[in-house]
Amino acid sequence: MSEPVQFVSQKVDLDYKVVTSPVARRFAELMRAGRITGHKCPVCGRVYVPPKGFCPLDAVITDESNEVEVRDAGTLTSFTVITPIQYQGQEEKEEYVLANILLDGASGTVGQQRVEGIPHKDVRMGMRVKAVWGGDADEGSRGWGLTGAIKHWEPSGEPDEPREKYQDHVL
Amino acid sequence: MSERVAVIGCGQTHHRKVRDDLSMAGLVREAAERALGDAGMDWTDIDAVVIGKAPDPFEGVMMPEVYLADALGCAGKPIMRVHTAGSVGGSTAVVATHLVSSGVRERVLTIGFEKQSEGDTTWGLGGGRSGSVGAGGYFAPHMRAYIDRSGAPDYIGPAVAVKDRRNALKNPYAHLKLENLTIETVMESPYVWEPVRRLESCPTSDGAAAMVLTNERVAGSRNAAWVHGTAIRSELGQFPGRDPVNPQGGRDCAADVYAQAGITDPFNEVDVAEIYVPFSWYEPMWLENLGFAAEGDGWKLVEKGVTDITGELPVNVSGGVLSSNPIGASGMLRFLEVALQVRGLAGEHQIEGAHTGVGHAYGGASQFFAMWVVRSEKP
Amino acid sequence: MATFTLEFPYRRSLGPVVGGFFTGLRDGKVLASRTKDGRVLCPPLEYDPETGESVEPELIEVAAEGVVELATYIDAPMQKHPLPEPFSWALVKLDGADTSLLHAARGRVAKGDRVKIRWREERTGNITDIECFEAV
Amino acid sequence: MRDVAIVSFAQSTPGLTDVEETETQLLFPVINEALDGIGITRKDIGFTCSASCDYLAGAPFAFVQTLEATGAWPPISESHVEMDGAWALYEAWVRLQHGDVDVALAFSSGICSRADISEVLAIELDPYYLAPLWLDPLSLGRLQAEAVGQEPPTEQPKYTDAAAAVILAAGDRARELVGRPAWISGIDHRTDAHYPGVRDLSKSASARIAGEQAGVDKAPVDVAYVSAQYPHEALILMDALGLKHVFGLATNPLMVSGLIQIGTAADAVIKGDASRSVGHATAGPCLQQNLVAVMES
Repeated sequence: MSEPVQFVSQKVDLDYKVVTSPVARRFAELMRAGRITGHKCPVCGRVYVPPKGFCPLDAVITDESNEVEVRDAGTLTSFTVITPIQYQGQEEKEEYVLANILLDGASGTVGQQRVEGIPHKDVRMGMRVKAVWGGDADEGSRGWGLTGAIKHWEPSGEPDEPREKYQDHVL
Repeated sequence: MSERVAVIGCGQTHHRKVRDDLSMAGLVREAAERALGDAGMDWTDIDAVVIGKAPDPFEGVMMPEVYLADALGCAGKPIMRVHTAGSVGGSTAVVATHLVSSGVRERVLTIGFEKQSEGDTTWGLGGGRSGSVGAGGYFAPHMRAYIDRSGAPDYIGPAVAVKDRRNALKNPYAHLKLENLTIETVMESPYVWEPVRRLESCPTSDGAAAMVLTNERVAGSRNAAWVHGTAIRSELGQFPGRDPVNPQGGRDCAADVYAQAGITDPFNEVDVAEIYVPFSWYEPMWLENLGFAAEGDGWKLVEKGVTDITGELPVNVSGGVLSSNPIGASGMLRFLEVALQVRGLAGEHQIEGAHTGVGHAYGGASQFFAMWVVRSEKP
Repeated sequence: MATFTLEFPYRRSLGPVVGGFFTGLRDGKVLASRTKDGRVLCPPLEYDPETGESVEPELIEVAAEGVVELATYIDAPMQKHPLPEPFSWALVKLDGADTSLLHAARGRVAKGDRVKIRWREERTGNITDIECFEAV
Repeated sequence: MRDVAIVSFAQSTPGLTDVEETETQLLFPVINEALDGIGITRKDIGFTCSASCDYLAGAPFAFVQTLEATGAWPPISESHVEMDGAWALYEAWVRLQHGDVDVALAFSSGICSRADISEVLAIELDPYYLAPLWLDPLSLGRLQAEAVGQEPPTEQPKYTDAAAAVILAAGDRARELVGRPAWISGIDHRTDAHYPGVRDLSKSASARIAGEQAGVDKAPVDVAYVSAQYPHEALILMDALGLKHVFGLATNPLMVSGLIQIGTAADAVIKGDASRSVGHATAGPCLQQNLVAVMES
């Protein structure tokens, strides 16, 4: 007799259609055209980037008529340097910076953005960054982030913003 | 509340990286049978089960309460499944409390579990895609903002990591047993999600927690922890200007549960607190959020040793989430540990004379909160 | 239409009862658990499904053949089903057991038929060590 | 026990499939309609309970997204079940019995059209003995039909996309909100053992107990909506609940079906088409888990 069986392996593989909502699809199309857009809530005036198709604070549905364009530059409000954890399917191997960025013209940040072109130890809150375009435009956006049209962000060289500018925009 | 609610049974597994000796049913049953044993009951005494766990892809079983129904003695009985992300263990206990307080059920078994070793949690959190940064990667910018805002010295996070691991050495159920940890060794451990170091992060654990809740009639003269208040809050995960460092939902949740328990000065009226701290910096952050310290002052309590096991406000004397993290159970363990404390049954990590305990859990983007206050006497 | 495959190889620890059963299957025998009141459960559960009470610690052996309690014929199997050609799902009460084991059965079987386990040649300790049931 | 009633119900267009919107977008107008119908706003809700399933979405935390449909700011008292929305309704009912709030919202969403449901449902089965066999819902449905001596179904149910919302209110608050509240005179849920080989598939013991506890048989029932996706399931449920006629599911939007059946039954009372109605939800293979609600005028 050999050893008792202690474990089994079970492969769970399920296929899902990737469906992009009309709001996200239009956002991605405009991104491919080099334009970052959001929806401005008709009640509170907050600009959501990417657009959600509604303002969750006022419970108001928004659409193309509420569309506004924002700049492809902004202020880094907080960040982390990630040491990627390896798992099946993880393609990230090297350390990288992920930041939350308050775009000029948006009311809130876009989260988990890659920042490059600067040593990791020099990345700081309040730093001004600009988009580096030309990534693979990814239609499979899961509803957050900026799709792949922007490769990453890099320092713009403008002076840092003071704490008052970013501290209310941690995310 | 129409019915007073008593915790008369507490049980937990020995939490480990891999409970390779148990099936999923075996894991939940180990905790449940210990809770039943503590309550002096057996499976047939239970009226209803409320079970909670985090996302199903962690174990690859969809709605596992379906498969676990009879493993939890539920044939012919009700079982419900709660899922509120990291706060789920707390939210699950709150649902169980309401089942008893409402008079709908008399003897409720509540369970939280996770068998993280079956799958990969970072993979699961990323929906199976590349690029998942796990919970630590998501929360790291919030911790950085706290450090920036409060001006806390860099050794505060490591000090929490050392304290909780030292406490875990007194808890036979705790997963991590790190002897001789010092602030220096923590600070020398590598960053995973800078500013968070590996030794400032929770482990991934297999484990389960279970409690038996009942009403005053059934509790009789048993050694019970009496529930003096429960509260839950949810807030939108992301909107312009939302503050994840000191979230409104956490403040509201605390205010609500303190009001129910008649607590006006939490720092002085609470004897022991179990707070959901998966990454070290969340101890000072939540001390402020839950009203134990003024905004910006949480780290000073850590620095002065106030939250040590011998301090004025012992926090996570069980070792906390930093020492054992079966996610779906982690929140319930916070609730359970304070129940043990006010029952005087915490063993080597017992706080002498603990009378009022606060249990806390949070989840999602620091947007789901669950709390309870338990005391050694009835409300 | 873009698709995404959510895929992961889960590694499941089994514990003494499920593990004992799978060890038996690997070794070509069928084990069952016994409730405190003597019911024989196959496949073995760790608990009495009626009450939740733990089963007796020792597993006992039952036969690798038994009677079909319930079956249904599948004329167009899914790709992931155990057999590629039309087959039956059958609940089989193995001789010596009081409950039924659900698995695929070769061809068309019906309630009352006697069937036996067809063992997979390469067995690893898994429910799929039973390739299927087939008529005795 | 407090008197608690369903005072409003709304659902997305029945039979939707291949929706392009997110679950949140699907929910948004449905919750609006449920609120608008009785002239209240999100701020009037004292407790919210949602229901959804990560394995339908293929990503974790479906409920984190759908929370946005509630406008949870300032923060709200909210919970979530990874079950059919009927259990969210049950949790809301318990909270109203607990007594600290008077109005509660239960909602649910599910998009089935992005997944192969025959495979998704296979992984809710026992992970050691059943899931590796990829037992699909049609196979299980056929087995149960054989158990009751009925013709086995040849096609799986049409799994669709839906969102639904129900508003509950207690006592006088319910009377203020609607002319004919659908008072929940009884609600209960029960489960059977999981593995099909340990129970009698020709019956639903758990539905029978839930029906008895909910008091289905205490008075005549005008109309009953059950979560039967096959004719034989309707027969088993009629037997378990002691009903002579039931309406089953035309299509099955998972996670939402049960809430829709209960909401529809409640609506019959609210609109004056019935004075006593029954709604039913189920979960698990072969009607393993069942919830029964009785509504009265």
